[in-house]
Amino acid sequence: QDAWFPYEAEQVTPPFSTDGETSAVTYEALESASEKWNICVSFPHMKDAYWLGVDYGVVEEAKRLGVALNVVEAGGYTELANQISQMEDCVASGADAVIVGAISYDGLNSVIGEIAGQGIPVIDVINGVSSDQIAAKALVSFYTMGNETGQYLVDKHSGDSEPVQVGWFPGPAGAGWVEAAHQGFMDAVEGSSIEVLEPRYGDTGKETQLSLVEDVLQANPEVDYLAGTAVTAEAAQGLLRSQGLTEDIGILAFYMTPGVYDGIERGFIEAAPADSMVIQGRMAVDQAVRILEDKDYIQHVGPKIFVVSEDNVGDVNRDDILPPRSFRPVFSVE
Amino acid sequence: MTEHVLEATGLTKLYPGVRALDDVDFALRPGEVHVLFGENGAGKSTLISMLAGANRPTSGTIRLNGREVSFADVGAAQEAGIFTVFQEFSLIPTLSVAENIFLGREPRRGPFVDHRAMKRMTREIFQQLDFPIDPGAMVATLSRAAQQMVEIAKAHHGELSVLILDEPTASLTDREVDHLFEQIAELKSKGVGVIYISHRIQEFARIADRVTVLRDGALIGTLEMADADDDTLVEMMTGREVTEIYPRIQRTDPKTVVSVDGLSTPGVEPANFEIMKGEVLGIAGLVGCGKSRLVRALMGVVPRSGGTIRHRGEDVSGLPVRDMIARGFYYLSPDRKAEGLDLARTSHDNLATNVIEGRGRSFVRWSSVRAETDAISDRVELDPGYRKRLVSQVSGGNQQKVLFGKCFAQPSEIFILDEPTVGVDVGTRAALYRMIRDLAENGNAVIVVSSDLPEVLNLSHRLLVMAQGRIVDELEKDEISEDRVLRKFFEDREQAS
Amino acid sequence: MTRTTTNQASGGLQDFARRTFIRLGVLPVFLIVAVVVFSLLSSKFLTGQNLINVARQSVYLVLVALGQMLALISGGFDLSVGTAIAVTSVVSALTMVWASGVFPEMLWFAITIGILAGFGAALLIGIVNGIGVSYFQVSPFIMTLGVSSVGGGLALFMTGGVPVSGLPFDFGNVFGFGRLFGVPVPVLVAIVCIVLMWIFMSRTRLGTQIYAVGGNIRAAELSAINTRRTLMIAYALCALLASLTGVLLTARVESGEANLGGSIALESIAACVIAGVSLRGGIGRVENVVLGAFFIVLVQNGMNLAQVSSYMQMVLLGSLLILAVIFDQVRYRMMMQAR
Amino acid sequence: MTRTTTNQASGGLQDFARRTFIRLGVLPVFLIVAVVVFSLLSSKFLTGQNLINVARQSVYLVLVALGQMLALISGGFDLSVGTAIAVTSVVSALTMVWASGVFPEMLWFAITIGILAGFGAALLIGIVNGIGVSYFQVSPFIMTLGVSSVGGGLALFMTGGVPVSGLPFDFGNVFGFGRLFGVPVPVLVAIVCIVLMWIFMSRTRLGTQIYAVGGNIRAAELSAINTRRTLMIAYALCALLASLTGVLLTARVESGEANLGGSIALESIAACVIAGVSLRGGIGRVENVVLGAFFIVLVQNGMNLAQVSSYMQMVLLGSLLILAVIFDQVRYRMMMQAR
Ligand SMILES: Nc1ncnc2c1ncn2[C@@H]1O[C@H](COP(=O)(O)OP(=O)(O)OP(=O)(O)O)[C@@H](O)[C@H]1O
Ligand SMILES: Nc1ncnc2c1ncn2[C@@H]1O[C@H](COP(=O)(O)OP(=O)(O)OP(=O)(O)O)[C@@H](O)[C@H]1O
Ligand SMILES: [Mg+2]
Ligand SMILES: [Mg+2]
Repeated sequence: QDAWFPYEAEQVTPPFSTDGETSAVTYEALESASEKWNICVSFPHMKDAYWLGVDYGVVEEAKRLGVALNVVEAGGYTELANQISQMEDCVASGADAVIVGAISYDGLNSVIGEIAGQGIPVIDVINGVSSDQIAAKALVSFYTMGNETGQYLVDKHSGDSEPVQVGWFPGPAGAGWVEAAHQGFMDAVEGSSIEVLEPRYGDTGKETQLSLVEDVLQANPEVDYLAGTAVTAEAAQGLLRSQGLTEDIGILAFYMTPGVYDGIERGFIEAAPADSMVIQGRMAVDQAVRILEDKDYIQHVGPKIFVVSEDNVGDVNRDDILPPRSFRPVFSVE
Repeated sequence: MTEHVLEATGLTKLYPGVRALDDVDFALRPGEVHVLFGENGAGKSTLISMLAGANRPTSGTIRLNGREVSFADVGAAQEAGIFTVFQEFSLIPTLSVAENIFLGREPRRGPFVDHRAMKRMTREIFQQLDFPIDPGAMVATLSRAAQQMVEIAKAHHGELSVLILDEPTASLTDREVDHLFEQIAELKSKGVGVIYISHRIQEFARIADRVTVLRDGALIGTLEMADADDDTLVEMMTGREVTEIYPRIQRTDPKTVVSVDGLSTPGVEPANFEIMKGEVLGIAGLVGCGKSRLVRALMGVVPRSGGTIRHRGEDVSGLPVRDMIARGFYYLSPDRKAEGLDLARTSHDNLATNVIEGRGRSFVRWSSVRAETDAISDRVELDPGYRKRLVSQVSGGNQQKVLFGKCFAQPSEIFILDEPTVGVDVGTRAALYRMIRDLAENGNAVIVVSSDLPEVLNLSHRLLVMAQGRIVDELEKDEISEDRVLRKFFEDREQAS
Repeated sequence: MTRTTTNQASGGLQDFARRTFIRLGVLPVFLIVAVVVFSLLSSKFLTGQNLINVARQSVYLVLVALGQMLALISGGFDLSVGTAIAVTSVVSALTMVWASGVFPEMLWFAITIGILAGFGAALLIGIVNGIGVSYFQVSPFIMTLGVSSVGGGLALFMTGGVPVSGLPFDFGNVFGFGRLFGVPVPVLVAIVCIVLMWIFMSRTRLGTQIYAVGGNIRAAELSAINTRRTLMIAYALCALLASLTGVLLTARVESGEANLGGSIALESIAACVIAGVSLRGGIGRVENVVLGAFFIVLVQNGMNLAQVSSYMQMVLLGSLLILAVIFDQVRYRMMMQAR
Repeated sequence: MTRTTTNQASGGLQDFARRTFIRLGVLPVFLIVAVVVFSLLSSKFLTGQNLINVARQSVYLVLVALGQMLALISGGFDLSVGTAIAVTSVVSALTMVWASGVFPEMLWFAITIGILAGFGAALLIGIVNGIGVSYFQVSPFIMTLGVSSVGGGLALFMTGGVPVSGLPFDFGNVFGFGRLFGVPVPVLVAIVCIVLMWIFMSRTRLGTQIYAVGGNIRAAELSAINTRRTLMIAYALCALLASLTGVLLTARVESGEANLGGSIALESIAACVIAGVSLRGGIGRVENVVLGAFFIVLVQNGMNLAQVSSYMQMVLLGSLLILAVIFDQVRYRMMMQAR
């Protein structure tokens, strides 16, 4: 089995700070665990390819290290109470460590505190939480993802005198990751020639995003870019193709899924930052085992973000950023 | 054997806790009108429900033209030529009259329903029945009597050999009854066997050939109508003698408590009358003459379009129902299903709601509420076995008793009873009339609104006659006679036409 | 009577408006108001292209609402329409991908059996609902909610949440984006369905029987109607209409998704209720339901075009739904008075 | 009669089980079966810690289901309970943060007015629902769905979608994870509410009025019941119970969240329906509703502990809901035969 590491990563110092320094590190994972730990992973949901990728990461890493893993999912971003219950259930069922992809930035702090208080380390993956009781973080912030996406546009059009119009579809209103990405995107384009239309919030169901895109195209036919969730990008590519607008309007996603990756390969989607959710998942499991075994670990780390576009899509190792096509969700590793 | 079109032997039906029908034999000859007679809850509806395919017997056999049959559902019975007018209407309230009448056998043109033909045929049926009705009207908007007529019209059907009518006239006046009887006579002449359930002896005496009497689910006997007089029938039915149905009611010191001045509402023209305590005021009229609407407007159940109502000198017009009730008015609705009872609860619970309201205390002491509902049930002669039963599972007449019992749950002095005895057997009716007597003699005002003419004629001290939405006559006790009242009904009809 | 007539004579224009309102109902009035308002707010609203847009977007809700109407009229609910859509999408996509792999030369054959497989899966859902409601007398709420949960789990199971991609291009090109005589194919499909449903509900025995069962199931039984069969048919047709929506949506998004149809169950019930369908059963008209669903989509489109913020859209849409029903009550009372 | 009795005498143990089933109903039986199964599947299930876990987790659904029961018994629905929770959370958190800024010395004062503000906001929701349903006769479905959309939009508006943090620690410490005599505070709160609700529904005039209104609203009117007031009270109490849940959840998550309570409306209706509450109104018992909600949470907990995959959980939970109602029908028939 090929090891995924060493991997180009970024460490944040001081750890857990929102505006800390990032520095490049090379991430090395353990060869194997010394004991068959029980690790419990809590996800917001497992209904799309993104979380499937994280699932792939944690599952593969657990298998590689030889630890037991159990995955629970709350069923959606409105199910905060359910996620809390599930984390409690994790502990009740004897987890040695808990990895959480949080539904809410602040709302899990108390459970995390409780769990950490029992000596069970909690690792924050993908979404981020504000708790200071967290043992480690393996993530890149969605703020950064949104920011990178905006930055891509700003860089591309730095010389333009004409304003560039962007339709912006951040995702379901009120979800933590959505608001973070929104903030990052807006911060990046501020003061540039990029003009962002009124943000169109909406569920990440494809039909919802599709009609949002249709309406924006209708209201602003002169729009230059459509940027938003991966679902938006996937939905928009077919629409633009059918209307023959592929050449005129660029599509950007602020995170990566298999569909977006294919779209970039086929030239329908222009670019998307890769946060390598598979690696984030792997890092979180590795961190958990290191903590349990009292080994050294990097407290706050994440894979290096890079923007995947038509130009570099050929050079990227797909398996690092996306699950293999044949992967089906796995909820427990014995 | 085949002299009978329909023959049932050893029919038994068990409901949880009740033997609704116990080893009953019954036979129907072609071309005869066979009346089923018995107290409320005797098992009449249960018996015909099995003949009609609506219910399956626990044991026993049914033969149609000598062949043993077992109907899976009403449709199967209809295919065999048995049609039934049920006591609990089989009408769909949200469909139109025409759609109801032709439900499941709509005339078609090609694959599609021919609505125009359906309406035309409906109109024809009602012309025969001499009952004006709009074929397109939604059934829910019709009065109970009109619904009854629609139900009867449903049985108008080409291929039938047995017609079953379960209390078809409970909400009707003589005029409609006459038309119905003409229809029955015609069917008879065609050899159709008719099973007819009714509590009105005088009425069915006119058409019946034989009578079968049931009591407590058991067969008491079958006799030729010619051999049966009222007293024998009632005695067979109740097991005791019922000497007088209508009690003598003393009129004690009548004093006006309510004066109604120019009260009107859509369907009722301005009406003036007085309500006095210590007497029974009757309101008579044909179906649809507006007698119900008049008292409903008085109670505030339907909006009033004009006029004033004074209660003990105070203007109470326009008050909502609950304020009227608080002032001592009580209204007994003619439609126990739609606005009288909560069918999904027990008789006790239904009465308890009113008892608790009547007491007005925030907390409920169930032991004493129970005691009171028991007392009320005793008063209306509701069998103890029925009291903890869901209202939907007691027979129609017993439901009416529960409804009547509600009168006594809240303190009142003006009792407006709209069709108080629909579907109640003779024995119980006598008891209810005695209660009306007691109410009046104890100084309360009682208004009896009824389509049952003998009832209002016999009970009233004063009688208002209504026709076409107007009060056309007001009679004192000694002036009241059937002739005069009927003349008033028809005088007005002629004027109108 | 005479008084009313004189009343009506006076008033002129106002009275005309009043009578139109009473005759046509609230929805046409609301629709007209909405069109006027949105045309003022956005110059793009009343363009031919946008109207086609709205027509196409409304197809999905209209179809599902028509199915939902059947369930509601029969006296029940169908909370599983969203799941029927998702299951159809996943099953038809998986079948299509598989079949186009096996018979790469016969793409239309693959597309056809894919669609049929989707219909079949949804039909199964409908039949299970129907059996539960009619034979086991399970409350339609729990029955369809339970089936929805089961079906959703299975759909996710089949795909693992990953969209099924690689559908034949023709499928999307025809059913998703195709046009016939300049009219989008989904719109044509919807029109055909509307007409068929209208005939079904108002011109066939079965339609009347569905009304009857919902109006009073006991009375329907006593009127010799096979109530079980009728309920089965209502739920099966409802699932099939949802399934058709699933096929059209799959073509539109060009992938099989277990996530389709998330909130459509409530939305379709809302469309029916503002169109005057009674939740107690027995009442409802095809043409109004179409208007109800269209109204909801039109308002959403208009608000998007007028750049109303997403939060505000929730507030406005909620208020409009309530208002529509309040006005309907007012109309009902006016109708009662006018008689 | 006699025949039935002899039938019952034979059978022994089987007959005993049968009679217990008939008397207690389905839910206790299902609960016992669930406990046995999960204990076998996971050794951790029957531990003190996990039972406290389940108790605490079920608090929220139990409270909301009690409120929902009121709406259902009164003959309606409340789809806005989730929004009431979200609005409570946001309003109470914002108020608390503001008040603890203004009066930094009086944290408990800040907490109190925060909670009161939350109650007030939810009460407003309840009253609006009540007014719509009783005075304007809007269908409860649309009324509460519309209010839910409006309230959800406003809650997002107030927070901009970002959780409100910085609540006083004591708030979370007491209402979120505090314990009294070893019992979590939320559990105590729930017990108090259950007892009060039981008294309310079975021992007060208002309780009987709610039953009467739901059973037959016109009959209730003719029994001098103020039906409008009764409906208002039902919806207001429902919103208040949801609001209390919102406060407890806010304390638990220590932040004001506009996203709380997403799917609780349907879940609470489901809890009521499997507990035998009729969607047509007039029927339902407090103790059964508590069991119903508890059952749903217990099964979820048990499946998590038994490491059932989450797709499978959807399938199982859906099937269980349906089964519970089917068994209830079976029981009803047995009851009919046995008497
Ligand atoms: N669905 C049912 N479940 C249980 N018991 C029932 C049911 N229907 C009727 N019964 C009982 O069966 C008995 C016979 O009722 P039935 O309706 O046949 O009386 P009936 O002779 O038609 O009386 P009425 O003159 O009042 O209509 C009654 O004791 C009644 O309570
Ligand atoms: N809103 C209305 N406007 C005008 N007429 C109405 C209205 N509602 C009902 N009516 C009519 O008023 C008439 C009186 O009905 P009502 O129920 O008072 O009759 P009734 O004399 O009690 O007869 P029944 O024996 O049917 O009870 C009916 O013909 C009915 O069609
Ligand atoms: Mg009867
Ligand atoms: Mg009347």
